[in-house]
Amino acid sequence: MATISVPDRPTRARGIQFAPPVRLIGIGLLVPLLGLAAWTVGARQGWVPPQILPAPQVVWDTFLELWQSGDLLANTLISLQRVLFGFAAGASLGLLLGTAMGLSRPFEAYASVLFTSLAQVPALGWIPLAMLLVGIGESLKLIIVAVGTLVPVAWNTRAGIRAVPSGWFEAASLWRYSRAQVVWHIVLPATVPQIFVGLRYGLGHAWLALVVVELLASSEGLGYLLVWGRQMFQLDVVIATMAVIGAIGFALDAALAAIERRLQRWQVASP
Amino acid sequence: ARAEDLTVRIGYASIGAGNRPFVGGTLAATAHAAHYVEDELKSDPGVKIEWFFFAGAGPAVNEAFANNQLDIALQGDLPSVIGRANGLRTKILLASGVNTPIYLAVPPDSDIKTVADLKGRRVALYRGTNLQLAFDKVLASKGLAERDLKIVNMDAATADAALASHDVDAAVGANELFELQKNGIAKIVYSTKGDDPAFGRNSALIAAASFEEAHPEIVQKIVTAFVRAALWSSDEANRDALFELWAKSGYPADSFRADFEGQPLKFRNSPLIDPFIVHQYEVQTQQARAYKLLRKDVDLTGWFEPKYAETALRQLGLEHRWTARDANGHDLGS
Amino acid sequence: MVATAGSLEMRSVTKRYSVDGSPLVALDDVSLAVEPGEFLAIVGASGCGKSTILRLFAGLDAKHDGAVLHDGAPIVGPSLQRGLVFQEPRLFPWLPVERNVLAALRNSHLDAHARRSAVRDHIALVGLQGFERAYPHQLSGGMAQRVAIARGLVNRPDVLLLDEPLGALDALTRAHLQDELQRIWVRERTTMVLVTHDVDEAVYLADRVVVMSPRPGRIRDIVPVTLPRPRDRGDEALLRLRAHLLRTLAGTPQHAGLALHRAA
Amino acid sequence: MVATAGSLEMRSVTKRYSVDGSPLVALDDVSLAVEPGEFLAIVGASGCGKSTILRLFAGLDAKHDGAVLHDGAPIVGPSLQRGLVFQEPRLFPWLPVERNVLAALRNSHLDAHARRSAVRDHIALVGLQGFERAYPHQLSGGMAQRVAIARGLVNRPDVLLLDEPLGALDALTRAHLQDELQRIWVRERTTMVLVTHDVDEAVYLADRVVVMSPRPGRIRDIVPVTLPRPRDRGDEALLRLRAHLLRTLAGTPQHAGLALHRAA
Amino acid sequence: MTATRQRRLDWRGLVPVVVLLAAWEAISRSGLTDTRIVPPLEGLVGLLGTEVAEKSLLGNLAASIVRDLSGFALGASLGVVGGILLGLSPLASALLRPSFDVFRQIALFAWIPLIAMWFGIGEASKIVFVALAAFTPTLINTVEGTRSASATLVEVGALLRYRRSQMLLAIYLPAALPSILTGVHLALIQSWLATIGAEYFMTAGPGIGTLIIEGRDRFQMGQTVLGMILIGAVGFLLNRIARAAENRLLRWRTA
Ligand SMILES: Nc1ncnc2c1ncn2[C@@H]1O[C@H](COP(=O)(O)OP(=O)(O)OP(=O)(O)O)[C@@H](O)[C@H]1O
Ligand SMILES: Nc1ncnc2c1ncn2[C@@H]1O[C@H](COP(=O)(O)OP(=O)(O)OP(=O)(O)O)[C@@H](O)[C@H]1O
Ligand SMILES: [Mg+2]
Ligand SMILES: [Mg+2]
Repeated sequence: MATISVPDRPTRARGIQFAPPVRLIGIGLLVPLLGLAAWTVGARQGWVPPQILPAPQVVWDTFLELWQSGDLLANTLISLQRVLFGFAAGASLGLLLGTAMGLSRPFEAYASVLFTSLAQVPALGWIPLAMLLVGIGESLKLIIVAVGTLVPVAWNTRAGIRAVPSGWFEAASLWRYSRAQVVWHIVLPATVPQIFVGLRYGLGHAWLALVVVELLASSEGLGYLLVWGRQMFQLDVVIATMAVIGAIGFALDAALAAIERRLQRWQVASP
Repeated sequence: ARAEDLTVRIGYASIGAGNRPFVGGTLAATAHAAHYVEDELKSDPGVKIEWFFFAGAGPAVNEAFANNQLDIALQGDLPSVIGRANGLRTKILLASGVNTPIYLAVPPDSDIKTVADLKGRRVALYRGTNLQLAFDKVLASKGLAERDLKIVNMDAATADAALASHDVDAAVGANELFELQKNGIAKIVYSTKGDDPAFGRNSALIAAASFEEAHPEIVQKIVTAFVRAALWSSDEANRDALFELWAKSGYPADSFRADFEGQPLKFRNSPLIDPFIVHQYEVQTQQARAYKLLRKDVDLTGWFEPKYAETALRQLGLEHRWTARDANGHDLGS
Repeated sequence: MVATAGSLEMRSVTKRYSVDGSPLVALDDVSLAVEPGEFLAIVGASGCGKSTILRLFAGLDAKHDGAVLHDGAPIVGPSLQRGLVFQEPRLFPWLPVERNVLAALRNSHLDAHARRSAVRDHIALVGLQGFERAYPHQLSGGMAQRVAIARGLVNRPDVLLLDEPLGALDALTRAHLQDELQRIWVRERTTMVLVTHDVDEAVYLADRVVVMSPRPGRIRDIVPVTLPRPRDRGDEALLRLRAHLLRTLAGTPQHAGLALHRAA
Repeated sequence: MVATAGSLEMRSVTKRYSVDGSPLVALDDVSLAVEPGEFLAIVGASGCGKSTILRLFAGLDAKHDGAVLHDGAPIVGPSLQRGLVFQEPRLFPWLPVERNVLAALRNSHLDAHARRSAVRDHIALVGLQGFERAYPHQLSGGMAQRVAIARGLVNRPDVLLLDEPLGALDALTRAHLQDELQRIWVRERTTMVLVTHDVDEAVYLADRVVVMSPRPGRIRDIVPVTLPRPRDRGDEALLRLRAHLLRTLAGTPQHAGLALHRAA
Repeated sequence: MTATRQRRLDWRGLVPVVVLLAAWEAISRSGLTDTRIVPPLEGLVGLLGTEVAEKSLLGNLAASIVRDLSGFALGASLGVVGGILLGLSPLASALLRPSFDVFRQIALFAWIPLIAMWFGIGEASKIVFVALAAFTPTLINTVEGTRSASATLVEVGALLRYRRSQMLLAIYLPAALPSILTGVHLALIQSWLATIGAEYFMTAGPGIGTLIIEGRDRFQMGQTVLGMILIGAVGFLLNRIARAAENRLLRWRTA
């Protein structure tokens, strides 16, 4: 599945660009504001039927209502808890597996065929099987989230280790580093950027997998709230929930990015 | 009439086993499986009929109406009310599937014997469908409410699997549960059959108002076709043939046989929009509001449009084939 | 031959690489002995096998024909007694300068205090005081190479192998570090093997200069430099030696033009 | 002053960069006139602003004080009449050698046939026949630089600006290309401005050698080389000029050691 | 080793696979479990035969793949065009990028209700959903690639008096190509996931997703496993094709 990795870090814009460089702070707000205005006017003028697109005011009221009733918070906490546990489990396993495959050629020779084959089945594909095996309880959610996390983390860890320049290993062997010293002082720091790429992917996948299982089989959580809104034909609930899902995804990603920046101070200033 | 090219899109808020495009249990299912509508429209070669079946049941039908992708659909009472509450412009043309019972199934070794035993247990229920309101009423009659149970929201197929894997302690559903009972995966411990008639659920044929206004003559033909299907489906002589026809849905004829056990065919295959049905929809609306499934009051005035059904009955000379009932379910006499 | 501390020897060494499946002879039957405490320079065209010789002495590559010995014993792997400064800096980008130097001492016998002062001294040696906390990406190429030299020296090995360590430096720093190398060598009597492109540098520093020719890598000539130290860069004898070496190099197939140009 | 084809001029040009927020004066009040058809060399320590001068002449950088003129007209942007060979090859990695050279002709007035033969000739000129289909990553640094030179020459501009084009080459190829440059210059009377680190190269090729000093970038001296061509690399007068230039360079603050070393 | 080139198959890789299959077979024959939950392996082969022969498995597979590729083509091409726009125009980037960055954090499947609502019950919804899945990674990587087109090469273009269109075609696009292809590759993976997802959550139609749902509903693990294997196999194949295309288009990068 996620057999390639993309460093999804912002890079500085360089080079000659077509338009003269503009530095308009806050211009990014223009589009959402215009969109919101169009949405408001459109809803008020009845350009789109409310069951297709409820007015922003309605969505906001629904959001407040869900918040005040505690439904939103309760469901959010449940989802967060699931995603964090599942992610923790999947990421640890993925790191372990990726490290083992990266460091040991024989292990990789044994494991890679099975791993690559299983990695081809998206998290979603595992749901029916997992349902048959463990039912629809909490363990299902954990397993699916963990599976979604595991693959990109393992893959990137392995690739990261493989990409460590052999020159550093040579330097280490000159200074008679032990195997443990090589792993701890060279492999680990050299692989941190790639591991983080994997972790950020993993977290994205975890969040996605969670929404999927909750859509399919749950009576709580944000995914369930979406389904409920859909069944009750209340798109305002759906949109309010999507906003929460987006905000949490944003926050989780930003948190990992912040940790990454801290761990990689040595890299930030590089051109 | 000028033969204009028109495709009439008819939806059905259910789907067969394994997503087969066949269903059972209502006169609309008969109309589909035995091509009543297509036959009725033979004289209009420009008109095509397209059927859609929705695993997502009533909620999915609402989405399709909102998208202008359906002209006519069979849909349960609660989703129709939800659709109307959210501004869908529809007309109810004909009853199809009235007094449909709901069942409660539990694993064979379960200690649940009655509805009252459900307190605190995990129960599979597809929310937003007409099962939900019917079940809520049953619960209320035993002094319970949804929050006293742990309701797990899932569609029928998922619920069957969950029951089999003991992921839920009970499942609320329709006749497909008989199949599980036969396979020894579940046993049915409760049915609304024989209980308060108000507990049953109802569904109806509804049309997009815009379609009804634009093509009254086509609507008339379609309704007439459905009435013909109702006639055949209500004939006790056809009992076995009817269940066999419905078995195209992948649910065995025996399930339908058990489902209809002890009830005359015409009791559930009546197309009449009588005071009982209208009242049932009113009750559903009030209860849905009370259970907070609706966020504002819904006005049902003008929603029912019985004139097509009446015309059809008159044309076919069937004014007295089915017995109309008053709001309380008593026969109005003929 | 009696082994003495810091002697190196190669006996009939042939080293082959395979490039895209076809074999490439990097060293062809090379024999070379380095006396303990000797300063040996190696010059030769690009690709003639200079780095390969250093790698074999360092113990980084065990697959070869012939014998490679350190104090008479076969070299089977790296040792802290043989330091190597690579052709490229190979710094760890995640460590600041001082910790990059410290990384070479991880398995040394010095205590923490001695390590710290060794690191400090060697950073000063290469003129990088004030840059202890800088990360590699904040250094110029020349500065990075100086860190690498400090890292190679800090262990104070018996044998120091230097692969064009001064190539990236500007002339001033280069002259300064040449003198420093010579000072260290005089003081510690370390055996040094220096690979360089710069004939001036070779004759200024070395006891003997090995001239190699490429494809296959062979030793073409070994030129002793018997001038006393400290040497004067302008010394007539040195200039004559330089001219001689350039002529020898020019004789190698790849460098027919070099002598003409340089000697002009 | 009457404008003649191929003249360049800088009048009181000051160029500032900002480095990490603080200003850096790359060129400080520099005035310099290049006659049409002249061969001008610029030497100076690293960072003294040599590349900056070429970039301003090329029209790559319009933000500066003072005037930069080509044939008397202000330079506002690049022109096909002024070619520049960058300090690094800057090849397009996705194009094979011949198409890299052809890329320079995209907006030329030649027809397809003339383009093909121009490309072929210039690849031969830099000695890369047989490598037409090779991708840049398959070339050594020196070969890549030769492709860049071919690309700079193929347009046959009135003015050719060369930023250390021969730095990465081995001595033989270097001498060959110096002679080729000279041949082209003699034949086409192109105005050439050559930046180099190599004083030998400067005196061998140029009509005048500009010596610059860094921080801030200024012209320290302009040394005319009046020797007739073809010149002999071993000529006594050339060697005297070389020694003079090295002394001048040595006087610049950054190069106190260079002269010592080089002149030795 | 980045596993780019298929080398001689290492037999060691087959060991765990064989062990797993053997364990499966042993469990299914031990009689300890219901054969509906752990069906014997030969049953799977038989099932494959019946599904192909009687239930148009191939038709379903084809329907899924067509759906996947249509959505992918739509999403990826929009992503590339949008990415170039955002990458080259600071104004467009300032205007649109923040909104995009917020929107892309909404987990893909959370869009299903809205998309179903807006695009209805037909194929359109599914294709829009698949396109959305393909759009995001393509756009991000295209922007990245266009932005990081080396300034030094852009200067060469300026020097050679390239017009805007020449700059775009001869410099920005090829420079961004590795990045774009990475994005397209990711998009291919994501679209396949989304295709299966669309078949799960939107109105039934032909498609391979239906097979595993049916297996679950009917409690036929064999069918579910068969479906998973097919999904995995198609994913694997798409991946291989993408990688081969990448290697071909980027020959200039590797020796
Ligand atoms: N790991 C390797 N695999 C294949 N060939 C190699 C390898 N290392 C070196 N070679 C080849 O062996 C020959 C000698 O290489 P070596 O690095 O020793 O040359 P060198 O004299 O150090 O050159 P330079 O002055 O350019 O550093 C060259 O032809 C080189 O291409
Ligand atoms: N884009 C830039 N931004 C900031 N500073 C720059 C930039 N380009 C050059 N400089 C600075 O301007 C000064 C002159 O640079 P320039 O490249 O002209 O030097 P040079 O003489 O060509 O040096 P070298 O011989 O190393 O190529 C240097 O100090 C350099 O750091
Ligand atoms: Mg070397
Ligand atoms: Mg420069």
